[in-house]
Amino acid sequence: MGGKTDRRVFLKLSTSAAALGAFGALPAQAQTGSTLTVAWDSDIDSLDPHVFKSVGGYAVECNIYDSVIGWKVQPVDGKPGFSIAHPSEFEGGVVEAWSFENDGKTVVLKVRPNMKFASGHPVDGAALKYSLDRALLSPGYMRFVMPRILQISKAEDIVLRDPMTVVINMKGATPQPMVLNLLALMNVTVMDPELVKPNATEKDPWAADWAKRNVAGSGPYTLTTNTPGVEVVLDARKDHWTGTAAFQKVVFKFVPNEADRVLLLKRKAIDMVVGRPGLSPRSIKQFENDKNFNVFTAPDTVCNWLAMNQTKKPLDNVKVRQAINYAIPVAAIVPNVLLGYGAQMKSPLPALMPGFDGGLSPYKYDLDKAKALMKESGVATPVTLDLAVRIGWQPHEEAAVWIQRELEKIGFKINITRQTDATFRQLASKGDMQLSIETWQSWVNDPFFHLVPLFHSTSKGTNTAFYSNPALDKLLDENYHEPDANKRLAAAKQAQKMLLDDAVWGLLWNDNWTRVVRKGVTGIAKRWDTFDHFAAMKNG
Amino acid sequence: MAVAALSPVWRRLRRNWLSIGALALIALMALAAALAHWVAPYEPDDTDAAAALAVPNIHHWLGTDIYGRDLLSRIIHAGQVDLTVALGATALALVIGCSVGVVAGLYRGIVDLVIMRCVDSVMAFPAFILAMAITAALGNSVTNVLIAIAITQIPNYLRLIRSEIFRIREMEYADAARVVGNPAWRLMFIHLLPNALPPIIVQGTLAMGYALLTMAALSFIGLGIQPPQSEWGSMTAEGAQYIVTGEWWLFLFPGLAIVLMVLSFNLIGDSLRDFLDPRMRGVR
Amino acid sequence: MAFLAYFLRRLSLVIPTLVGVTFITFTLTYVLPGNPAVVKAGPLVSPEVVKELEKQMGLDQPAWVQYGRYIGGILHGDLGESSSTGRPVLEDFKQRLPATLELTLASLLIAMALGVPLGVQSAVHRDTAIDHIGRIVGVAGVAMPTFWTGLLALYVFFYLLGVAPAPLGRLGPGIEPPHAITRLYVVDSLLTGNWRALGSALHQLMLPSLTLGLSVMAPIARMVRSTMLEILESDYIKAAWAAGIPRRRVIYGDALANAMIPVITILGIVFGFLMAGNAVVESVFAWPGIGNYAIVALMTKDSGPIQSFVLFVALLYVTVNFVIDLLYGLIDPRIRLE
Amino acid sequence: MTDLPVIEVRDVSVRFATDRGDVHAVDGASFAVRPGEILGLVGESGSGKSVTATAILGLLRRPGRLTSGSIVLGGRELTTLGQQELQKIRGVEVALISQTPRTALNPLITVGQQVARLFTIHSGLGKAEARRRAIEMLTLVGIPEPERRARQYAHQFSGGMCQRVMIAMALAASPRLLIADEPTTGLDVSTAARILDLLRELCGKTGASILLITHDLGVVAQTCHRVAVMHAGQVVEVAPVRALFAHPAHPYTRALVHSIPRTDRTVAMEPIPGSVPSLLNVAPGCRYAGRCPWVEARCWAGKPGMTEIAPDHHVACFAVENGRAAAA
Repeated sequence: MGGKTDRRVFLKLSTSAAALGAFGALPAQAQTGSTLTVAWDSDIDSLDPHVFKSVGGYAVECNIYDSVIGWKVQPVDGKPGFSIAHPSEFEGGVVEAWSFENDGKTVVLKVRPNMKFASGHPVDGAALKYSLDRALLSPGYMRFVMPRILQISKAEDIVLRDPMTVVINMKGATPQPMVLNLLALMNVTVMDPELVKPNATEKDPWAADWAKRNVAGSGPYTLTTNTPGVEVVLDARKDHWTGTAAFQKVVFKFVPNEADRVLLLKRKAIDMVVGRPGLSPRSIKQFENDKNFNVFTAPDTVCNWLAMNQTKKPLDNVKVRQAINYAIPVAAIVPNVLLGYGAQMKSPLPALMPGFDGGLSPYKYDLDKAKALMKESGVATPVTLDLAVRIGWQPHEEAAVWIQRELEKIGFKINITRQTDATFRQLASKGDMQLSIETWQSWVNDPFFHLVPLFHSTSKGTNTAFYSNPALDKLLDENYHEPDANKRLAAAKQAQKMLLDDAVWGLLWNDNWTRVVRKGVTGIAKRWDTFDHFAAMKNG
Repeated sequence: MAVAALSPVWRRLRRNWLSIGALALIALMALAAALAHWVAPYEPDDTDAAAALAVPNIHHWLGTDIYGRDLLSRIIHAGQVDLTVALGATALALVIGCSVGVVAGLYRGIVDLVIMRCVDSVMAFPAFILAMAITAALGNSVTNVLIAIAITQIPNYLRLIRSEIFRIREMEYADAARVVGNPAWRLMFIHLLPNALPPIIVQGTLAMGYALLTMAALSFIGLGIQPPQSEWGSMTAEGAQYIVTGEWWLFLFPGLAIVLMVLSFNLIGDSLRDFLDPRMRGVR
Repeated sequence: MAFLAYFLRRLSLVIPTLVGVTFITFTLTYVLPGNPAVVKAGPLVSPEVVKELEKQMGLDQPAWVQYGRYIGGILHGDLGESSSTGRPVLEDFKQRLPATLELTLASLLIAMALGVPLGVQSAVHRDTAIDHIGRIVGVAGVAMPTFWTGLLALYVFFYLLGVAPAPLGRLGPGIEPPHAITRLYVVDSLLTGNWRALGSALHQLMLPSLTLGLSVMAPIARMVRSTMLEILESDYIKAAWAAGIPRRRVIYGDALANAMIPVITILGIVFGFLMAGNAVVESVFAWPGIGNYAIVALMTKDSGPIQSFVLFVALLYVTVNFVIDLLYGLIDPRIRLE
Repeated sequence: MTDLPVIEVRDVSVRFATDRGDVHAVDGASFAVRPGEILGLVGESGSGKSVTATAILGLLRRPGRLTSGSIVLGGRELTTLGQQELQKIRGVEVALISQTPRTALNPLITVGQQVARLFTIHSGLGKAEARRRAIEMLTLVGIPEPERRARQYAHQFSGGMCQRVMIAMALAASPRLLIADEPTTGLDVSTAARILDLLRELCGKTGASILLITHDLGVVAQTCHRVAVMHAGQVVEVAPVRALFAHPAHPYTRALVHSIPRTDRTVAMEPIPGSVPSLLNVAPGCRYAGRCPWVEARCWAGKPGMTEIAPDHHVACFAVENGRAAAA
């Protein structure tokens, strides 16, 4: 093994030497002080914040729009230049102050004075009201999420109380952190009505076609160029309420291949890699001891689990699912696949989520127990099952091989199938999967917001286990808007217990949020929606 | 009759050591793939964390991948899929192409016109692009890749057979035979077979190479054959990720397997053509 | 007049082919799995939004109505919309086409620059070492999958030797594109005297165009060789030798000029190879052309770009072959004048 | 007729290597063409006439090669010259008129240019001057409307016209020797006759000698001064035309002469018995032995040398040496 390590170090050296040779003559763009160059692998499918399609648009929206409320980030001890958000800590955004009235049924939002859109138009209560209406009613993700959380359904539920104050009249009291988390999403941002409205048509009253490719934001950057497949350029605004960003220009280079992203970083042609996941653990590890880079990493709320489709035999058998949970070698996967950039998952809730209880799970790697459970289940072995992973999701592909080997020891024959992301999603939502490795992150850091799409029997497409438990449904429905925080947390714990007893998921791990950043760039922050706000970053 | 027609071919081939080498290589690969279970040093899915990403060495001749799976064993097993699909696609195209070609040739007129317009339309697509579109439309599976490749190949055989039939119809002895009372179909097969067989054999051999390349390219870009059926193209694509860290064997050897097989089929096809095509006869 | 007749005769053969092509691309889209409305709307919308979109997109109509709409759309330049860029496919195409054209032309140039002399030399020195080497190069060139040659080239010239740049598109990092005239960076930087961009563009173009060029060099060399062999045996070449025309002039003037006529006809086929190779090579080198665009679309089941790419390539292929036919008629006096 | 010959071919042998051994296409051929003379080279097809012409032009290509002999043109040994020097001789000192006029013109170049470029290459003339001379030449060979025709392509010319162009091209650099390889093949009888007349007339004017290769004794009789007869790669008889037709000496020549349909004779044509022997790995002897009515044992063992049986009349035959000719 020693010899092998030496060789790899040597090769690494020789490749970076080669890189220097190739680019020695060219000035590295990343060195120029006021431009931040990042690599990513997405195109912008839609710039309309209220229509959430994929992360490509969202990552850019995070910098050209302002959120209504912000997640407050706090510096991490011992990691200068790095901050993270903590649960239920907020700060002002478009809204300078907020309060709840009427026994928590009414949200009052005070718009920040003297704020301007990039267009120069003022940001006021009317603009906020228009934007909330648009989020609620235009055809997109928010039309699906807002009624569910806020218990509102029509424009009349949002009222302009005075020129700078907007109130939301909810049907009932709603847990405040959940409301604020929703308002902190960039999906509920303010759009400049003076730009949007003229583009509305009878068929398209919210100008969705226009907003898909045009920007009407108040954020610290403006979108200068968008060349799909090549680059996206943002320029800093001089008149943003937070001041002018240190990085005057942000360039997103489209680099579809992870190996190339690593190389560009190494030769400092880019300052960092953004996007999700951007870099796999194996790539990140290469920068861990590189004095030219900082690796910022912190636990996050991304869940990765072995999805077991209960409409497929024998996965409908709880004993089989429990057996699988005892056979999963998580303790080996975390160091070998995640290389430490993640932690074993102990509950269907991520560890950072309110209500999480890590002491409930009985599962640990125990093949004897697993074999015993298989025997108890009465299922005739060997059982042949497909295990699907997404192509290019390196940790999933690797974990699948580990899982395959252990499951075959307890009587399964596992075929690993690799699917493109699109096919994978299609198969999963149609229920054509047997076993698959799934991933999910709830940007609203709330247990019920998290559990309903994943386990409620009415959640189509996202409940990939096709789990159906009336008792759980009832529990989730009754407590979704429970204002009593303690009662709600107790219900969350009960739900976790039910899910663990039923072994709905094969628990795998929670990913860390990680950024590899050129030394000297500071102001990196992890928020619950994971995307970087470049305005807070600077050199030194 | 077909065998008799081929016996001089065999004599010719025997003299050409390069073709013999190619034939041997194909036979070797086919045999190894067929007997992969017994021949391969390891099971293709056997992982070994201790030997992950090993450079080619005495235990793993072609090295191992990130899971410590033996690359040689995986290449041998992948041969099953690659060679089967290539053979299947070629055979399917040959059978359909020849049958439809006979129909077009015999019925002429409107039937021929319609068939040939379809052929023109199919041939208006670069073959790989069409195979790509068909696979995308039908979905990823071994069968669909086979069908896609076959469809792009059909026109070659169809046109070959059709023109051969037209040529025979023109010939006087065909008229004579008709007068004598031989039914048309019998006539066709008596004259068609010996005339059309050699070019079809050449075409088929070369098409094997083409089919291998197309399939590999399809799975390289993520279409077509999916693991667990490891396939040379997708193995190359996987290996490409490790170039940056210097694990060159992971992309090199699966690609080399493709090159060697295609090269072999092309060499044999070329020799067959040199021998069977009268215009080329005696050139060397 | 004779040429006009030739032109019309050729054109009458092309039109039914084009109709057939659209029919095939439509059929392929029609059976393509995945609901275009779902793809357009994204994964996180309610079913009624999808229903609305389906109606709006005419997906509830019978197939032949949809085919009519499809043809109408093509005629109006409406190729649908890409779900990953959110833009009309035509616009994405316009943006990416120069990259593909630049790569294709460079590859064609390389293939011709290497293939023609190789073919000529193989024919002139038939059965000598040159011929054998040419033959080996040809057979091997055809047998090597372009993605593999591309990776090999990357490994050797980029990772090991460091003489090639990172495979990251058309210009090195920090290089501004030259002022857009043709939008082919090499041409534009030449026209505007932007040497920095020219150097970078050529550097970036080096490996992908060599990879692609070498893959189609073999058929060109082969065709040149066989037609040259035939022509060198022809009476007029023998007459030219006997008349004391200098050797270079006989080979590169008389013989090659005549050999180029059949070679031009296979340029159509070569172009087809190039279009197919483009898709793969662009994806290996992250070249921002339409081939790469189509492959990304395949991965995301983005039907608009896929079907448009296939249609576009077919139309281009038919057009190129048509033009080559015309060219053939123009060059060869036997057709031009009769 | 005592001048130095324009070309002297002595003991020339040409072999072609094949998979199955060497083909002895020309075996020790000797003859000479004198100044101003038209020498006919006759023989059946495959007898090595054209190969001999190719050898003279230095255009033998692999697998063919000159294995022995010498070719002297205007006092200069050609067999030892390199291609560079030969190229300067071809078209200038010796020119070829091929047997396929229609295909011997480059289809992509106008007829005028094809003639004109010979003037630029061989005489170093400028473009305009070369063109003027080309039209002159076309006029000389009897092409009507030469200005217009010069702008046309070969496919727009008839066979006879093409041959006239070929003649114009061959004479462009005023060579000493013109090799006319079956110049009238494929032409109708009257056109052929006119072409031959033209050849004779122009050579008379320019003083060029002609090596006229043909299988047609009729053409020989009408056109040539002397004749060399080839059989299976060997020259068997060389004689003045009159002498040859009046007193053919070699048994093969006799058979040839007797096979000519003649109006003044009522005897039926005698076909030549047997067929041209295979030239592959031949035995050392006379190649006519297998067909010869006078064959003797030594004919198989060795090749007869050339003997002068009458002034200027040479024959290679043991039987003739022994006086058989007189008997015949």
